[in-house]
Amino acid sequence: MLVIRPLQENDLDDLYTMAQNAGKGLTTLPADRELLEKKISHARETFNQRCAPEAGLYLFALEDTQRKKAVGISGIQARVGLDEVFYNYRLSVAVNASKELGVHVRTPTLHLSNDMTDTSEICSLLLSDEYKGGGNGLLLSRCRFMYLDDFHKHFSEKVFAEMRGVSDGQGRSPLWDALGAKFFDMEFSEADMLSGLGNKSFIAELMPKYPIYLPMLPDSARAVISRVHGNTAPALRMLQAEGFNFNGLVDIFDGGPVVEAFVHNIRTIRESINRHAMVIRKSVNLDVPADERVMVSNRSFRDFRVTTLPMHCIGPDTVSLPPEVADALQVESGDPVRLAPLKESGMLTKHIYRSSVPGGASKWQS
Amino acid sequence: MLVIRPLQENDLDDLYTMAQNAGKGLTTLPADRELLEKKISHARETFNQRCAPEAGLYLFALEDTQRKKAVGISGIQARVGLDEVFYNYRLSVAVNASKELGVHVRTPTLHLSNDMTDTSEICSLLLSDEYKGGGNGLLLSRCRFMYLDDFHKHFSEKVFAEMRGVSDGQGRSPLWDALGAKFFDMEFSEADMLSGLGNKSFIAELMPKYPIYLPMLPDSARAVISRVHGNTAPALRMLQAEGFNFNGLVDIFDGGPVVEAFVHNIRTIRESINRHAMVIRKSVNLDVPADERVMVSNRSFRDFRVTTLPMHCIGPDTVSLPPEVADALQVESGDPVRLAPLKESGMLTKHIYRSSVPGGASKWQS
Amino acid sequence: MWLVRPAQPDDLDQILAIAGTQSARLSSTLPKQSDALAYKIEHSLASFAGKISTEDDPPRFLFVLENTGTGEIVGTAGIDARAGNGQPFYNYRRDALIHASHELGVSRRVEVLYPSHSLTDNTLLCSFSIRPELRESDAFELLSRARILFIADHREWFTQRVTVEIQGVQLDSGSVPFWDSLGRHFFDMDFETADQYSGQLSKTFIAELMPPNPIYVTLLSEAAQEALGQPHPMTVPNFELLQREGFQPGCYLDIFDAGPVLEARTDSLRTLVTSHPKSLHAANRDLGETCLIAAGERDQFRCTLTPVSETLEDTLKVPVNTWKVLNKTAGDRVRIAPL
Amino acid sequence: MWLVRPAQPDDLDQILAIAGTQSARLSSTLPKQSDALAYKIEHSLASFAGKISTEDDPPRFLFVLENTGTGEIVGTAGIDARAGNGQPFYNYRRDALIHASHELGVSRRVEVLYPSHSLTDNTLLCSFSIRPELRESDAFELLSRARILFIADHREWFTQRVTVEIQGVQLDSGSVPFWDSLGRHFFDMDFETADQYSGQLSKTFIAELMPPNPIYVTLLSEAAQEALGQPHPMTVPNFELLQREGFQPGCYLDIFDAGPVLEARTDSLRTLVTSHPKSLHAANRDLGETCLIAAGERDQFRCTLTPVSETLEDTLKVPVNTWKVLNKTAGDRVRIAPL
Repeated sequence: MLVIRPLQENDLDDLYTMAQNAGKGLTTLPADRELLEKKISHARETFNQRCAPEAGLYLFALEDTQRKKAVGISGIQARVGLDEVFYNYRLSVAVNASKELGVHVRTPTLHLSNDMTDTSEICSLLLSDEYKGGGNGLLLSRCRFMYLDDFHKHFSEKVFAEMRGVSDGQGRSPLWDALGAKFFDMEFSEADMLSGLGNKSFIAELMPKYPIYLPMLPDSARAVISRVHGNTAPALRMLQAEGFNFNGLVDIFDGGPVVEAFVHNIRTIRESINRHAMVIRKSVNLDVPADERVMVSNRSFRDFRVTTLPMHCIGPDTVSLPPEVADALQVESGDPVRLAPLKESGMLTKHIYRSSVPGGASKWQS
Repeated sequence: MLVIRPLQENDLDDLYTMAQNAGKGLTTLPADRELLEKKISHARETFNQRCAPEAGLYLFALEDTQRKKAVGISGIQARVGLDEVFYNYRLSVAVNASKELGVHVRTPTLHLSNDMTDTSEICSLLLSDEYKGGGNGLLLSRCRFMYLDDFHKHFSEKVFAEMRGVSDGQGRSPLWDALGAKFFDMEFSEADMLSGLGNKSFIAELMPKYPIYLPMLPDSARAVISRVHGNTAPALRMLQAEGFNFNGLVDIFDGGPVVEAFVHNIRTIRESINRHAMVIRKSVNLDVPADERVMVSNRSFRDFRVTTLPMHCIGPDTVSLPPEVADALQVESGDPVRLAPLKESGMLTKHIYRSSVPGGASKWQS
Repeated sequence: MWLVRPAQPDDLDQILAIAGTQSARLSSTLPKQSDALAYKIEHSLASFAGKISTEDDPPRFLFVLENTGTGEIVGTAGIDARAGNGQPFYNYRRDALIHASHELGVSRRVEVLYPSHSLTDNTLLCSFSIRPELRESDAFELLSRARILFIADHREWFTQRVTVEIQGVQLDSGSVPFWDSLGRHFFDMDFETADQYSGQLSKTFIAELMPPNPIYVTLLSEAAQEALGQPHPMTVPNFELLQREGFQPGCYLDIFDAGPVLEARTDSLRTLVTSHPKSLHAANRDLGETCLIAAGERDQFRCTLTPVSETLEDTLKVPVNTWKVLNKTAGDRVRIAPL
Repeated sequence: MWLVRPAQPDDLDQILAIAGTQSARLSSTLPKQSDALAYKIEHSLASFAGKISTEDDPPRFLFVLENTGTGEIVGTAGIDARAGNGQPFYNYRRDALIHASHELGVSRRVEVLYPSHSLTDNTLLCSFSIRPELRESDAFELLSRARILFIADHREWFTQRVTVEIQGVQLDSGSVPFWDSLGRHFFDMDFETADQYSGQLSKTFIAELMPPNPIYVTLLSEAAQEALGQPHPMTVPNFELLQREGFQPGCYLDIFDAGPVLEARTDSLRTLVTSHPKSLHAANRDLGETCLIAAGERDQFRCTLTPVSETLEDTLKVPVNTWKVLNKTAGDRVRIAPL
């Protein structure tokens, strides 16, 4: 069975292997053992509420319970830009017009921005290749939304994700080559790595501070601004389906877009429902297609667990859990659980008779 | 009866009187006969589709049909910033931090922005004092959302409104005194007037172009940035209830906020339903409280008409219209009409058995 | 003989003919339209007559170079008493920021062009044009330097510093690398059109269209970067003449073509420093060192080249022919400067 | 006698005592911490010895003023061969834009402070401090000008232009109007703290905390606007001395207190121009005009005041007592400059 749970100290080896296989481009999880160890320890402090809420780093592992192995990771950073400065470019338009001469020119312009400061970020998504498909990526990503809503006091009203920008097979970024490289005396991968290691004063020191007028950049660079890397396109579509929108900010290095949503507007949250667990004896075939399954979470802050379950297990007030699922979630009969669709379509609808999620579906009924 | 209809040439006198009584602060409708005449003529061209869609100016009158008098006006500008440059300040945050010294400072900063360029604006709301209350203001404002959605191809996906900022009884704006006045050699009212008359090159010439760091402005000025004038607070609440949010932009002169919404997310639109008109003989008491009435529109582009009707007139597939309402709307039995709540609460819900509005309520059912 | 004198209404057609044969860059101060030029001549005459205040619409002087033998006009030169003529005078100021990271051991000089109005209200030499065949002649030098002699005799009309813009790089194809890399994106017109508009009095269109933020040089095209501060090859004789006069290129560039903007302290200009007032006397012979000689106040100003046979403490002996050209007679005050 | 010589490790405690009694502004180049000062002296000695390259960590020289009678140190003065010491040297450049509307007939001069690194790598005079009671004395002048004589004799170590920062306005209460109106908002610390940090070698914190955009002067407090380019009253003697030396205030201001930054061409400095190398000879009497006299290369440099009884083409007669202070003997080369 595949279960989401908080990342633990003994996941280090698995995490390091995943980071190594992921290659470049994942700045929040570089393949650096020491750094990963720090991140795990930071996440442990967070789940145990031993660090300030705004400093929280929530990292979840996807565990294959048969193999007792972490095969995926995803995270939420409670607030960005509090320790380090968080930079983006804002893609803005400058209009210059002369009525007298009948000239009207719009110039897309990049302004250095720290506007995401103090906002919660969903980050660090990584899934082992052998586990890709079958809805595992959706589970890894969407489980976070249930957590965000259940513990919304720990997070901002709005949440965002930075999407990886365009680069080629060799990791060359057209925007970096046209812009960053002219100011930073290094390769894209090196800048990306430095930034991922949390060393950002070099950005304050070397970054151009005045706005960049896009017509002065080559077509190849302009073309990639606010566009995502081919590998990231499915992730973007998933977030768009959740109600995330491009907010006008892009990555300062590769031009990848930032997408954001109000937590209460995220579809997983709007379409989720609460039930009480009812542990049953009868065995259930868990191995059904992703679009017939729902996510089920134990709503625990310290030991958040999520797995999937066939939709037909949902009853009017309860959800039937076979013992192994109840075990994996660490719940007993009568405990509250939260359910949300795993795949796009609103197939959960027909199973719902009553919704008790605050800010959930009922608000939209008409 | 009070009916919304397109503004006409013979409304000039009524409009001029309203503009005169409105006093300062309504930059889009100054009490200038010639200018108002131009606006009416522009609106006539728009409704008759004799001007380019992006140049459209849709002005609606609220007519008291007994007195044959225009007693209110509201408008939609199809696209701003195409003829003149459209300026705002973007309220952004600049973070400066030194890890070494343990310093972390957030500096709210105003950046000159033209980011609303090419977006539809709802504007020019004006209602005679004697007609205030009883839902007339709501009708005048909300009728526009039905128009925006029915003819969405003529408008942008997003729509915004500029809210009047804080000024005192003498029309003095704290932000203007602290910022504008230092660069423009004139009074707030004069700058506001010049800008309203459509003369904006003086802004390009005199406006400070570099960002303004807010800590350098006095408290009185900082305090009003993104805040609305007391008189405008109800209008802001109404728009917020519709789903409009502050988008980070403020007026360059008085600091009033810009609020925006995706058209498909506006509550009036989400909660509106379509019916077929059924003209009835039986007389209906139209004079019921605002929260028992709904708006009903004839869905006509050229001769858009909206009035209100008691909710109980709504049937499963049709809506019953007494003859005088059918007359006012210029519809006959069988014609399609659109209904939407006049007041906040979702009281329309219970009258709905089937929704046929594209992008409307059904999408959200669960 | 060659004579430099204030432009007159009758010169209009001949000046237009010169403006038509000149390169584009000239147009920014010498209009190619008859109406505009007629107004410029009229305003110049009022300026020479001392009827123009410096405040709202400051004096602008237009001189012509005349072949007194034929009456033909073969060149023009101008002075704007206050650059910008009451409005901003736009330049880019070329400067650099140091982007350095102590920790990474990186230090980089980042060149930036800042929009600047700092030269506004300096006295400006402008509208210089001459028939191509005269470009290497003494007449060329006479036309350019006569203005300095005029300044010397009307010093109170002019400011402490004098500025002159030199045409920048333009390829044979007519394209201007700096414009193509920068201005074109914002003004949405070709270089000639922009240049033409900038010769008009209202600079509103520049305030409206010019990007207000500093420009990073490294983001310009290579050709544009190479053109920064470079004079057009055609202007080299003029550039050199002005440098001999004491003008130095500083950190300012033209906003359209990035040509160099030269500056000098008015009171240090070589022609001004080396010139002397003398009283006019007759020479017997047409021989001697060729000098610049100027005479006449305000609209009576004349300047020509003359052989000087003898120059004493306060007197100067030159051929009577020179007297005639200058409209002067024995004992009159003149100003002389070595060529 | 008063002697200016390179600071030595043994001078540490006495220099700290002086630094402690001085006003805050000094700290930016003269550290108040023992460790930092010890390093500065060590680096200075290596610089005097010619062991420091100009590239990564350029030479910085620290001189002291000693009362040779008592061995007491009563003042310090420094030269940084390259302002910024390999990192950006921060200033504000004060400039103006013209905001004008042709149509409205409005024209307004808008003053702007631009962050600037233009003075980076200029030679910088710094670390000047002296006991208050000596502020009007010849010793004061000796201490300041000895540096110019050092530059004259080691010209190749220094650049074409020399810069010196003058302390800006600080009220008796200790508050600095310019800092309170601008820097405080961004650095989130008091003036003394910022000033202290800026004396440290890494300027990373300035890159991190200083607002990168230009500042509109009209938005500063009135007190801050009045303080722009104004020297602190206490620095007036020094300011005047430097102006006599040929330093001029330009458009640059200190980023913390808006004090004026003075600039001069190195080769035009009065002490450098009016000084002459001579060979040393004995005078019989202790009489004559008092002059500055310097001798000794690199770490052997010494400078004092001496009466000069006679000065011929290449020889100079001064009392033997002066020889001793300079560590020189008959026939040795010295450099002399009038007081």
